[in-house]
Amino acid sequence: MIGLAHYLVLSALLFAIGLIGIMTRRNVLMILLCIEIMFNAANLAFVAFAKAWGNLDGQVVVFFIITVAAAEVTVGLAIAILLARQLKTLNVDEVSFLKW
Amino acid sequence: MTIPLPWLSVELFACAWILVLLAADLLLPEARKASLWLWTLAGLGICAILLAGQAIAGGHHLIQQMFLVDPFSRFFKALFLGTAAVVVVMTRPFGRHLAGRLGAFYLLLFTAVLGMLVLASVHDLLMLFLGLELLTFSLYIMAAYLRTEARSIEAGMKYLILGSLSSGFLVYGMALLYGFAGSTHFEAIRHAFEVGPVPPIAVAGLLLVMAGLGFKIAAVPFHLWVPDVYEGAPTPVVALLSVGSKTAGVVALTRLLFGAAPTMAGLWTNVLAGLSAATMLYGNLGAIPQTNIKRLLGYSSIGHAGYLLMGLSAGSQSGVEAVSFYLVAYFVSNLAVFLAVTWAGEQLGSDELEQYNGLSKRSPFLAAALFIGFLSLAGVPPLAGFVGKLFVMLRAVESGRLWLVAIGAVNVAISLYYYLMVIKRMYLDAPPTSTTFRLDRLATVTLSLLLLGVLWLGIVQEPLVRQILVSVRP
Amino acid sequence: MVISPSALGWTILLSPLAAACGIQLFGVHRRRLSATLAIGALLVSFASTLLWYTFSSIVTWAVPNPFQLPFEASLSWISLPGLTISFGVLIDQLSLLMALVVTGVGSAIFIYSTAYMADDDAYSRYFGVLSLFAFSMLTIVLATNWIQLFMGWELVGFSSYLLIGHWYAKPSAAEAGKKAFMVNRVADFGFMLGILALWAVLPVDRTFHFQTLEKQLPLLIQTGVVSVAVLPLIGLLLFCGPIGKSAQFPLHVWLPDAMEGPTPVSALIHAATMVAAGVYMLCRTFWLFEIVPSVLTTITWVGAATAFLAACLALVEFDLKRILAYSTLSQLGYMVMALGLGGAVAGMYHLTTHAFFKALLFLAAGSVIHGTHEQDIRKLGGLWHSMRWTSLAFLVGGLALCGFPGLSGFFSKDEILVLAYGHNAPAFWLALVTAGMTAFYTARAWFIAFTGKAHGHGHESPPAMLIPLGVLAFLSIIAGYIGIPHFLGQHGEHHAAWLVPGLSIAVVAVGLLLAWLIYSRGTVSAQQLVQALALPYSFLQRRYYIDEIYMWYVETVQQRWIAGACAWVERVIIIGFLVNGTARLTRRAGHILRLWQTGRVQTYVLGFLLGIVSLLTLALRR
Amino acid sequence: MSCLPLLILLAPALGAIAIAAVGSTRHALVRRISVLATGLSLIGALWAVATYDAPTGGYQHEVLVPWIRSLGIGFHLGVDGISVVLVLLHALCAFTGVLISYAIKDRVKEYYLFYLLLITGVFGVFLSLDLFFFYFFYEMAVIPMYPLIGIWGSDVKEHGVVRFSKEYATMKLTIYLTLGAAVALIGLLWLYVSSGAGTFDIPRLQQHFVTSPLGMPLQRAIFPLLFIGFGIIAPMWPLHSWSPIGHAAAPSAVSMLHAGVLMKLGSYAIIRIALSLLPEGAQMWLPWVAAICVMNIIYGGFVAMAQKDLKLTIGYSSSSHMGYVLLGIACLTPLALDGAVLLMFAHGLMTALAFALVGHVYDQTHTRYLPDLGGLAHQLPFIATCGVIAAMASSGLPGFANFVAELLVFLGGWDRYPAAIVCGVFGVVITAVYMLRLVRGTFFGPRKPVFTHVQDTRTLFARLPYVILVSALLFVGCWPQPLLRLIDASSRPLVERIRPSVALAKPTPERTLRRLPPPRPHPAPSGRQGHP
Amino acid sequence: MAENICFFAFAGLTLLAACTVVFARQPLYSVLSLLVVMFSLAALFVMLGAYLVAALQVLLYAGAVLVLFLFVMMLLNLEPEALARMRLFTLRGAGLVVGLAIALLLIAIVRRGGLAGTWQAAEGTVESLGTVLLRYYVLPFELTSFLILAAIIGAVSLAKIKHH
Repeated sequence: MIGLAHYLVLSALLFAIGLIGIMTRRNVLMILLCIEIMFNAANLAFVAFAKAWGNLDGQVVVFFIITVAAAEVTVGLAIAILLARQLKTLNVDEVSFLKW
Repeated sequence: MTIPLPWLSVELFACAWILVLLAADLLLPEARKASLWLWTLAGLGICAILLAGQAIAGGHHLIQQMFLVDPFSRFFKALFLGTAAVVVVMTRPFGRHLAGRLGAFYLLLFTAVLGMLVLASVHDLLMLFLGLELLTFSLYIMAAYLRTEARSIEAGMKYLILGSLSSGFLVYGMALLYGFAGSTHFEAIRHAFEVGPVPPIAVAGLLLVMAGLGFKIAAVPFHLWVPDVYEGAPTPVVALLSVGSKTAGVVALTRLLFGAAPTMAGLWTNVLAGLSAATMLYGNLGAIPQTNIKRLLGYSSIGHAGYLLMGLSAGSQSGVEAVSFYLVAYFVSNLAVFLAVTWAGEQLGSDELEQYNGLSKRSPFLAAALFIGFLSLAGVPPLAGFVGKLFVMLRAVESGRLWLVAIGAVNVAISLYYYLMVIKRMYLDAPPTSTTFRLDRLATVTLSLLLLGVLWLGIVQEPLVRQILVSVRP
Repeated sequence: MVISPSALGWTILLSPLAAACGIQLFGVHRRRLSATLAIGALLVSFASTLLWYTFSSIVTWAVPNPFQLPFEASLSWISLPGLTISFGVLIDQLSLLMALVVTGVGSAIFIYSTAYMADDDAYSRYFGVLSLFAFSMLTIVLATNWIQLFMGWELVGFSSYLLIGHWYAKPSAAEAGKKAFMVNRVADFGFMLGILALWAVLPVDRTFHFQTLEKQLPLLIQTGVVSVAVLPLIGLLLFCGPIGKSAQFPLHVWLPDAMEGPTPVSALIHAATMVAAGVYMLCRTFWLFEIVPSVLTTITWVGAATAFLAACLALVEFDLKRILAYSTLSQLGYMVMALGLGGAVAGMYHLTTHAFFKALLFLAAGSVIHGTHEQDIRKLGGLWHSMRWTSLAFLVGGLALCGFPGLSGFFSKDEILVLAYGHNAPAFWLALVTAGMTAFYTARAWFIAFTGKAHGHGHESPPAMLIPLGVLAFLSIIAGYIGIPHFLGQHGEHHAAWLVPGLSIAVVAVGLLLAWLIYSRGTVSAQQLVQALALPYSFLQRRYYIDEIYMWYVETVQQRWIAGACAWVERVIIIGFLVNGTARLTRRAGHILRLWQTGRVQTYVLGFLLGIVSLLTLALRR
Repeated sequence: MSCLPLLILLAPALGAIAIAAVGSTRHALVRRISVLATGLSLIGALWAVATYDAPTGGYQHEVLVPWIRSLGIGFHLGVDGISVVLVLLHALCAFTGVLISYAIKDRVKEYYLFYLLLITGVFGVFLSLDLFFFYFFYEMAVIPMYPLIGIWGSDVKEHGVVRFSKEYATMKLTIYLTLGAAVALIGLLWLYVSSGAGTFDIPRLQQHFVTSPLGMPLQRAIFPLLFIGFGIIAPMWPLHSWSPIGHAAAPSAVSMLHAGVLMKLGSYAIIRIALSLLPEGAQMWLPWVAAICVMNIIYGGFVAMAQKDLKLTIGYSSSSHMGYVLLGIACLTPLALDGAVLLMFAHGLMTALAFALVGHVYDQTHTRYLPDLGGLAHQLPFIATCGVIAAMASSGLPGFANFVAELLVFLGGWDRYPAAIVCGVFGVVITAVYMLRLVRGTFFGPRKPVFTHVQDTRTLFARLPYVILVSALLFVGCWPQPLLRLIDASSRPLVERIRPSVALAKPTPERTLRRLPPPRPHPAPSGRQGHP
Repeated sequence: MAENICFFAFAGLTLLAACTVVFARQPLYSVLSLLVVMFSLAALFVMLGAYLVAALQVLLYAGAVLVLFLFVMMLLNLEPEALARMRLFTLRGAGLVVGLAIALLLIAIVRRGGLAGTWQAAEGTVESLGTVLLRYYVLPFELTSFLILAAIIGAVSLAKIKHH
């Protein structure tokens, strides 16, 4: 029987994969994609918990999270465009003027 | 289900005014847009009036289980409005960099204010998330707002990536807490914690949410964005980040911890104490070798986050009072410093500390303002920062964490060291050129008021303390 | 007008102080005023002392004489529960005699100074300090308690410092003043400890007061309240004071150097009065030393050694003033020895006569220096012809010093020799030899400087200098006949033994004869004698190397090694390592911590994640 | 309620505000305001000394305004016999310091602003009877030192090579003192919290501790925090190294206040807070303190001996002499404590005098390096006279207040720590060594041609500060009783509370052997017949 | 049983696709893999009774967000090599380790369980969800609009090209 734990483990794995992506990718766009994975992992947990509790609050929250994530992507892409335009790169390693 | 709109009047007006600003930005001819700062100020003013009205009416009002209008929130809302007003004043000299995009800037400033206003009243995880995101989005954009400057873009990028990461953890933590309590309302979560048992999942959820807020507050190790973003972002934005956003983070954290997990105090006070120690040490030690004033202020703001956490780690009502005082003191002192730095940056053409050499001869008022502001930040009487630090440490002693107080005390000396290094440049070193400059009248008045506040709070604390007592009392 | 005893007593003490203040306030640029104030005040003081003496000797029948000895008047200086220190005048035979010497000889020397210092730029300062000295000395003399005595003690040291260094432009003078002060300070270290320890031996009702202590101490010792065991230590510590002030061996080194000061100063301070303060102090507190025989023995031997060793030094000295200085040392040694032998009266007696003739000698020497601007006896000669009066005065003084029969020195020295003969035979023989040497070196100075061929042409000094010489010469002659021991309370018991005076006269005669043979007749060549005794001669010339040893201690051991080591510790360990090291460590920590801030966003993410890992671990472990 | 402390405290504060409002080129006005402000304080201080009622004792001239009620913080000013003497000391040093500062020509307005702030802070410490304000003013007094030394100070040079730059000196001083203050703050807060009295008010805390004393472990733990924290400014070996260098780099008027008064804040704080609030803790730790004091005295003396910079020498001598003060405190007998407080007063005046005249020498010759100096008594007779006086006062010559004070410390401490007292007496010898060397090297010796341009203080006005300081030293030295009465009125109850056994040592009046006349206002020649 | 199969199938697909997102060298592949993730997650949502959420997932994420991504990627026109080169140097290695650690920790925490619950889904239909949303979550709902407004205005003001 598939239970809450299954979904949560899946969510945790997904979340971790997102994290690993953030750590290992150098392209800003890829990092943004990985962040989306993380949000999705959280969404999955929310929905699973919603089922566990038998209420809709979790699903409502997911609705908001999706919206916020979309907005986040918008902003992220805008900044990525600026990077590409001004610095001619999307590689985060190359964007490290500010340090120490 | 009716919503008592009068208790939302401030936020509603802010929403309305955002639209007004949007319309104004779209409709006003380019030449007239310079006056948008006045519109913004006016909006903030009206918000303040509405807030005052609420304050006169008084009382606690929990709206839809997620939005708590109480004296505590009003107190900080006032602080946020004040912060935003000063930031508006700061954007005056800075505005010429933003030709054509000033309207959007003020609009974003207002959305950030809206986010902070919401954060002051949060009583629900979702609300917390949204308020935080609203604030943070505005700041992402504003940080990158100088779109021709690589530093600004880099700051925006780093802030965005790390901010999103922290949002991810926040959301995940929220999910875990929701899973634990079955609801995102603080009341429900508190109830669940009270009833127990408390599984690791709940603890993890709480800690992850704290981490998400720790990012806003700039607590070690979630602080790493701070120096870079402070250095790269436009100075007024940095001021907003350092005062507004940090305060909002602290307020939200207080709301969360005291509203949703008071029974878990044994856990989170220890976590906060540990974070506090690390944060103080990192911020103040890291500030020592800095050569850029904004970066230095970034590190210093990390240090201050440590003191704020120290106050919260007392886990008591009185600790929150101390933190509230500290925040007000930090508000006046840090904004005074940032206002001065904005002006100095405009006039000196750089934020490098070298440029500050001999500033006291080039602009005595500015130097004096920085002098007073820095000393207040360092915690020297008779200035506001001193009283804040004293209160915070007192509460930490009360909670029995002498080691933490000891670290805090050592950090007072360390922070004084790097502040004095800047003061040394301004007062002891020879200026590169002898040209002098002045502030415009608005900035002078604002700065003077802030400095007066710094002094006033340093000497006459009773009115504010009373106000805080009234506000914090549950 | 009714003269109250206390008012008169206070006048003795305070009038020089008033003069000193007056000179400092008003007389800095007024030479005549300064001199007048100083001399006037001291004369007032002298007159008051004389009056006191006179009144105290009047016998009245009807009412008790208010001028009854001993008399004490005091003011409370510090009065706290458990501590009372007063400041006052204690007038008894001892202090009256000493005050008479100080003010009397002092007045003569003050008057002498008006002429001697006539050309000096710092005339006012000179008289100001001189008045301060008179006040300080009288403070010692009239002290009612240890603390007052100590205050005077230090103040005379200070005035001596100023007066030795009067010509501060001369490095040697400046150094000499410093040296005098320092040596005395070292001695006073012990002295102060002695005072403290003495104060503390009393279990309750502690006091510094002489008369109280004198009464109480024997009682307390009898009852066993005060342990006898500690008293020798206290006595020795207290004796440190006289060792310094009265320039006893081995702290005598400052006195010869002190001759850098103006000659009247040498006469007053470094011959007649201040250096005698140590002896005076021993007399004043003799009730204490009486109790501890072991200390008395020490005192005897210190005195005898000083007398002998200083006399040896005088044999080879060529500086006229230094010869006198060594002779002063030697005579002080006699006095101290007398005290050690239990003869307080003899000591005081010799002190008094010595004050007269030694002041006379110094003033005569001063007159020579004033007339010839030379003080090396080898460059002098035949002064008898050019400075007849001065020479006469020197002759009288010299003979008194030698102990020539009939002159004052003879009587007082004889008392001491008799005492030694009776109590301590080795000390007696040492003292006797010293007496012979005294005669020898005095005669040596006389023959070389005053007789023979004239080197330059001196001129006789003005009357202002000669009159004091005359007065002092007169006193040196008659002081043996005016019954000083009697006044001090020694009655009858004249020694039947003619042996001691006889021996003494013989020894003096031998000394004089030898000097005449060597330096006047030239029968024995001084040169040959020196060559024959080359080793001891050079040893004496280098003053037993004591100065060198002290110099080595001060310059090398203290300054270079100890102070240097402390400074090194301060500079390298405390400042360099501990303080700056901590600062460096802090800065280094800052540099290391900010290495996290690589600028690469993923490092920041990593930091964030590490934080999360620790938080989650915490959650899991709960 | 008395307005006297307010006058003393607010005169310099208002002066500072007035100066801030004055145009930066109006030097004469700025100076006049400063003289007026410190002069008012001086009058107030004198008045306070004159009107303090010693037989009554306790805190007098109190001002109490509740400040932060919820924490039990009150703006509580007042003086007792100890602090009133120190207020007078500070008033004297401040007033003379302002006069000495006439030599400052650069950035006059800022200088006096900071200077008056410093003065205000120190007055505040001496007048505060509330822990919060005590600490408040304490910290406030430290900070103005930074610009004062940094801007108007001078480097410490040796053979013309900078050994300590003024930036280093001032930073070290500020950081050191702040660190010390922070350590003390922990102690204070801990004390406040663990007292349970909910008040920062010192008298109330004292009363509270009478009825419910603090537990021994707490006292034992808190005392070192307070002692080290405040001891740093005292300055206590081995945490003293900020002080000589700070002295040396500071402009002379600042050195005057710094060495004269600021260092006394530490020992005062130890008396006022550590001793009076933590009696048992004090009892336990003070033997160790005595040992440290010996290090202060002897080590400081020897280091001073090795210095060649005039100000460094005096600086180290100060740290050596403060050892006597701490020793007097450590002995914990009424006499020794009286001596310690009087020594604070005496040393303050003496060292202010010394720094003032070294400042003059430096202004004129532009060097403080001993081998470069010499023979200045020819050009500077007045200064040289003061120099000799200062040296003698420092080495404890009778007639100066220092002698009385040291004597009292020795007398009071002899029964407690005889070994330490022996070292203390030896320290006096060491002092004489370097002080005489200093005087000899600076003022005596042949006239040097390089110093022909050197000028003495000419006008009476320029000499006024020296005259005031010397007269005060002499006055107290010759007639210490009035001040001692005040000090004793407060120190004796303090000691008796800490060590009740001492009270037994008080002699009964019947058994005193000689009856003494009551203290008289003037040492007029009068007395009483002794035993016939 | 079918539920089990479905779950494991979609879960596996999700993880696989997610890994592809992370490790794919071509950005395009990453985006497309993410699309797969979204779709399989939507399927899981459906399994959990969250129908509306599943729909939004497809519409919003797949339909809007990812298209936006693709669009920007095309717009910026960057060469694939420069886009993604995965190299396992220290930082990345550390990231991998820490990521795995977090995964393990989360799993461990989750498996401790201790959660109450019925495991009885409340059907997340448009109607039910809409009711809840507009009745109880109207404040966040309104707030979200301003969030989007801020994002849009911000994105525009950042990315728009200057006229002059």
